[in-house]
Amino acid sequence: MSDTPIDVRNADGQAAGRAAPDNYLTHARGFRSWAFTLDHKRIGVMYLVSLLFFFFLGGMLAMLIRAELVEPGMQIVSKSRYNELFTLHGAIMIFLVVIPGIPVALGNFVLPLMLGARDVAFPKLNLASYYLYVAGALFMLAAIAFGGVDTGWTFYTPYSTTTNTNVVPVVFGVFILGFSSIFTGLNFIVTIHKLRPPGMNWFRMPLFLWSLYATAIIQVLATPVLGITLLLLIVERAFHIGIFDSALGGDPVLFQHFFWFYSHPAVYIMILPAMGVISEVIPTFSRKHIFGYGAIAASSIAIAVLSFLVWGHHMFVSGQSDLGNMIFSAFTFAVAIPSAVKVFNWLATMYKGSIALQTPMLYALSFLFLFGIGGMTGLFLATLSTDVHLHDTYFVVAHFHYVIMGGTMIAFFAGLHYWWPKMTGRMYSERLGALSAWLVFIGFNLTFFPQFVMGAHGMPRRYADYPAQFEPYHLLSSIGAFLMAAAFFLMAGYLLHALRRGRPAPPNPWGSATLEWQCASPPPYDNFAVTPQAGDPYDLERLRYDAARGWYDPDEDAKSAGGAGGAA
Amino acid sequence: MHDRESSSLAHGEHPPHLQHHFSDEQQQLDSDKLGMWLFLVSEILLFGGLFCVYANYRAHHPEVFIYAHRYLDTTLGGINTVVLICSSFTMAWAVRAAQLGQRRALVTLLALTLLAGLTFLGIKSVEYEAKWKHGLLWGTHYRPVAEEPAAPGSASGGAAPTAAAPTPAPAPTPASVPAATGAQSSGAGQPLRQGGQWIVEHSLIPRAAQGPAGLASGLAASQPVEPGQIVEQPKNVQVFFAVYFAMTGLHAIHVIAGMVVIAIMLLLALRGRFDDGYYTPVDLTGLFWHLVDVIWIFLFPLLYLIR
Amino acid sequence: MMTEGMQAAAESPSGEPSARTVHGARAHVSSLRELAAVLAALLALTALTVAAARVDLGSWNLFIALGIASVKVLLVVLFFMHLRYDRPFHGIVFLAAILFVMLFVGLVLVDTSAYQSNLIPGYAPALEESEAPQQPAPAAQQPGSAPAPSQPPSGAQ
Amino acid sequence: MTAMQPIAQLLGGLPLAQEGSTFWMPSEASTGARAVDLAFYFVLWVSVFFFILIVGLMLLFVIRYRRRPGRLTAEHAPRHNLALELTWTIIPVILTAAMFAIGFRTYLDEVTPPANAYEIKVHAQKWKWSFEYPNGYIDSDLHVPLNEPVLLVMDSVDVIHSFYVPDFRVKKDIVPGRFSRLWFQATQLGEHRVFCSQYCGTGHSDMLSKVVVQQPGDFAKWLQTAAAQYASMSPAQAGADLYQRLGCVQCHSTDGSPGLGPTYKDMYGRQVKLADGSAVVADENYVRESILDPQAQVVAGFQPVMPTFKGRMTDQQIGWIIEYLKTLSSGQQAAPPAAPPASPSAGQSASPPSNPPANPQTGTGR
Repeated sequence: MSDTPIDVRNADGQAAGRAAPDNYLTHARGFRSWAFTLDHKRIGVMYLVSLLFFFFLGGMLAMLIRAELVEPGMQIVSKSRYNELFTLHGAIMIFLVVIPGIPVALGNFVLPLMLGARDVAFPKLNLASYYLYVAGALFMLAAIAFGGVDTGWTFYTPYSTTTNTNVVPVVFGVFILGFSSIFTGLNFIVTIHKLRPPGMNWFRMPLFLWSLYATAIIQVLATPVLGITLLLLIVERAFHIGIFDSALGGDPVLFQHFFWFYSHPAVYIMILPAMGVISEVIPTFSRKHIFGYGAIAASSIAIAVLSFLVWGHHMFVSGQSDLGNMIFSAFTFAVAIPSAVKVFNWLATMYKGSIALQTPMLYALSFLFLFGIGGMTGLFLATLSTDVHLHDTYFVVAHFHYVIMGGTMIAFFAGLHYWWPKMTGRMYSERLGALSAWLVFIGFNLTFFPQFVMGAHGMPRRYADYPAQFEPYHLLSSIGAFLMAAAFFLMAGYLLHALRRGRPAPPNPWGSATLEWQCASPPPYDNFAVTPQAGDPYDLERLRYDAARGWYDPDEDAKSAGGAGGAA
Repeated sequence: MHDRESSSLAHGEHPPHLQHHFSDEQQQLDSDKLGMWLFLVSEILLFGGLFCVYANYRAHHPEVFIYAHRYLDTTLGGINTVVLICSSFTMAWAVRAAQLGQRRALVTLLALTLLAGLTFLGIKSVEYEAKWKHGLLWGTHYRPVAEEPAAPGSASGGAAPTAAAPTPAPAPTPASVPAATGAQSSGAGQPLRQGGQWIVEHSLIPRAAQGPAGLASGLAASQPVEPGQIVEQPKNVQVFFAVYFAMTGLHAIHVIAGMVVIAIMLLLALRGRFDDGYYTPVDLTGLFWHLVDVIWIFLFPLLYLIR
Repeated sequence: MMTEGMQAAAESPSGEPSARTVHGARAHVSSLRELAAVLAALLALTALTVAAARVDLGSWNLFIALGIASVKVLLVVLFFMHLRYDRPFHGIVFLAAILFVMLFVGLVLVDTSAYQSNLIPGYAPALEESEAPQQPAPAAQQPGSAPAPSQPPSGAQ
Repeated sequence: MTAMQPIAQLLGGLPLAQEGSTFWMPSEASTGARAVDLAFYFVLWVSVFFFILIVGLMLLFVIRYRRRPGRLTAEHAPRHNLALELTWTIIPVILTAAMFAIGFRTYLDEVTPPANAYEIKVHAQKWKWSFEYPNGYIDSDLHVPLNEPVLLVMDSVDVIHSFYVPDFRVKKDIVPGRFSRLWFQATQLGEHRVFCSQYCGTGHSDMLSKVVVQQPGDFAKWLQTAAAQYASMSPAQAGADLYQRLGCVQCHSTDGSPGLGPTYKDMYGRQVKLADGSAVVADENYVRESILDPQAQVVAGFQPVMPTFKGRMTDQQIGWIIEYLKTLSSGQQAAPPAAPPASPSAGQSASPPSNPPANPQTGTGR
């Protein structure tokens, strides 16, 4: 990815705009210039490539799973192999793709630019996080190579302590990934606190940064608990220490408390940055100031804090006490409110706007649709009595795919298409972009909506085989999955094509008011020659479309020093 | 995690201390400090998990903790506490010396801190060794070994008196130990089988299916069966040692990590890398070392001073 | 007594400047006397907590031990770690960590204590598989035929 | 083994309790089901309303405010509106509070069994259910009387399982080391599926059973005859019955085809190679040990995954199994007379001291 002809072609990009003579891609060349780079932009790109690779890998596993489930009985793989498939699909997608997802790939690239800083606070730590990520990934791949693991991504004891598949490499890999995540969060918090240039006060920060900040809080506070949990699990397997293993006097339900104390906040590590991306895309493509900036920012922090109080809703039938069930059910409903608030604010932002249905906006809209379903089906699972029936069925599977895939990953692709011109200096084909967006949307619903129905009828999750009664639902689901896969291959196609043949991107193709669009595409090595003056990040009215040159320009006289910020 | 630690310290080791993306020393110092505090936060939550395990089993099985903590040697634990507190003091002093640019003082104090850390680990290893020798371990490795009551010169040093007779203070005198174990003579090194445990072992699986009720009756009935055996021994004592080794073990790992970082600081100080204008790494190392101390300050009463 | 310690440390007039500026970076240099005072306090408290553990105060022992420990930690954090002179935000960060640990432990305890009565007291089959002798203990079956209707809270024995 | 086999066998003749099932929910076959479904539909319709509202507005805006030549910039509109934002904060608060209340109330009814409930013990293990009735009879299907509250007291010997009957809307994890309780009152005659809904390993999706709801009278009659049936059987017949009932069939074939465990065909009395390389004769003692302490001598080429049956089978029952094995083995005469030929009665006395007699049927030791 490093040395594509981008650099050469970029010349006309400069001729057209304010592109720096050399950008972060051309600044240095060769493998080492990437492997040892401290530049947040290059680290972001390296993360992006790794993420997309693992997304492909996890996706292929999912295809195998869906192929096996097309009809009852075992056709393609054995039962134990199937269990390894869904375990690795879950582990790879959760720990290698979705949790790091938006913050490390898009966040790393955009955060300092949006802030008007030259880099993150600790560039070396940033690179270290990346290599921790790689190391953790290698451990998980090693586990696959040496016969896989079949515990499910939740590693519940005592199954995980008794199965004779090799759990330890995977668990250790996840342990390492945890620290990668902690250091990224730490880095972001310090950057946002200490590296804001003069004029960039808290309420001039784009909402994406607010969401990254909230995410980082969770990463720093929750991930260590995952660390100790997995550490104890490793010790449990290696030395049978007997803290979580009932056979030795331990308490398996305690393990579940530990696991979910991290893994539920982790759901918000996944979805908060997604909400941040949407909060950037919707105003930009509606050419309108975000509605209720303060409410959206506040709700991000509220979600971050509340997310620590709801983990028990994964344990309503696990032997958790009725008292615990009541407490956690109540908190769970509480955390639903801020999300609802965000959705309404996004709608109000579109009201009376000038809405352009370009690819990022298409993804943002399908986010609203899919996350709407995902969030609302969460209500069924927060309601105690209905959760007893729906827990551990395909209803849950569908629910979290609507949230994680339909929420986080769709927003990830919205962001990818939104910042693609900035990252690569190339425009992609709008037509193909729109087409794949539609195909993903249709395929996704076809895949996962039937799973709600069969789940409500009692189809348990993690079943390698199923009663014939559920066959039609599974068939539909598999068809949808294959359609989605095709759509993603299409996306890969036109994005790769854009890298080489794409039209050079202007500095501000979408007409966004946040700072990253004030530097050239792709940005120069040290981001900003002069630290830009931060204004209201959503004061889009002052940007006028320059039809002649084909991009947006701040028209000087209309430049209201948008301090209003719509906040505070 | 300590190597990450040092790498986060690492930047700025070489002059110019000010990195390109910081506008001034103040900003860099503040960033480093905040970063370190956030790292400490994650450390606290890491140990928080273990404290949660502790609280959980302590709250629901007090009898296990009261019975088992007697195997721990309060004297050695206390000494270690003092050692660690003193090392914390020398570390704080070292930071002060660094701030004032007193290089020799800095070197000496760092060396002292390192020494204290070594002492701590040394004493800990003595304790571990004693536990190992007496089979006071976790899970299935919990096999209390009967020793001749006055086993002299056991490596466990101060631990001998308590560990020698694996019976709690209010328990039968050591004389009753052979009585309890009956046929299998309890020579040193041979597992001492508490009748109390055996009864449970045999009644457990079958009776479990009948519910706590059935089991309870089994336990109630288990006392009269063989009088004179060690009935005070509660069940699942091994859990205490699991918790003990998990907590002290992870803490020991952090001590080692801290010592590695201190050693690095010592080298840098010897090379004269620090002056009154640049001492952030020493400062941050100090923060980490103090946290290790803070954790132990809680571990000591929780594990050794149970009543 | 903690406050006294703090006063003593704080008020002790020290030759050094309490804060100095080096290359534009502000930093607090704590006086030796202050550090020494804290050390003394810490050692004294250690002795105290050991002594306190020797007298039986029932459930109070735990709280006293924890109380003393907290005071010691406070001293270390405030003076050895400079938090008293540091940016308040670092204090907030530190407190947040403590708060979340307490939240975690607290909520878990609320739940686990509520379900303890369902647990089988002393359940640990793996242990007896590893140690179970191969001859039956004659006493084993006899008690089983007398089921008591009541569930004892775990750890009652 | 072909995957359909266990399902066909456990669910084969089972009329999927389809009648009365709706688009969303299976049929309501217990007293609790109604309340759960009401809660479900309340949440459903609230969600549907808001979903239509949100997506409707979204589409409306996209169409009305679509960027087009006349409309390159947005109209001026307020950047925030406290009244509006409070409205759409408070309304969800009220609705979710209502959902919580409904869910919690129905949940409490769901988990508090009536005092007079008929108690059945459930033993879960990889990968089978066994239901133990008050008279000590154990069956792999759950038979319950119609319109009578039934309380299940469930335990697991290995990993976490979960007892789930969709038609009853009940589910409960079975955690080893504790007793999980679950109750229901069946209101629909016939058979209903039982799933294990907590992932428990290779055979997770085979860990199926069924609830057979009978008229109280029929149920009592069934239980009596079922418990008495062995009296009329030869030991080998009884063994064959247990082979099915205790779920040995899940892993051990009788036709020589390999399963998770070695086949029973021609096993008894033959030399078997063990995982540690040594070999033993599969005589009575070996079989007994393999049942009570499966991990002790694992046959080469198989994983040590078999759960112990210690305390779950009487010596007599083990004897029956052995008799059954003999019938499957052509060359069993070749077996060295190491052990006295075990007859059901001999089984008791011949039991070597290596296993504590534990008799589920009389309840002693359990």
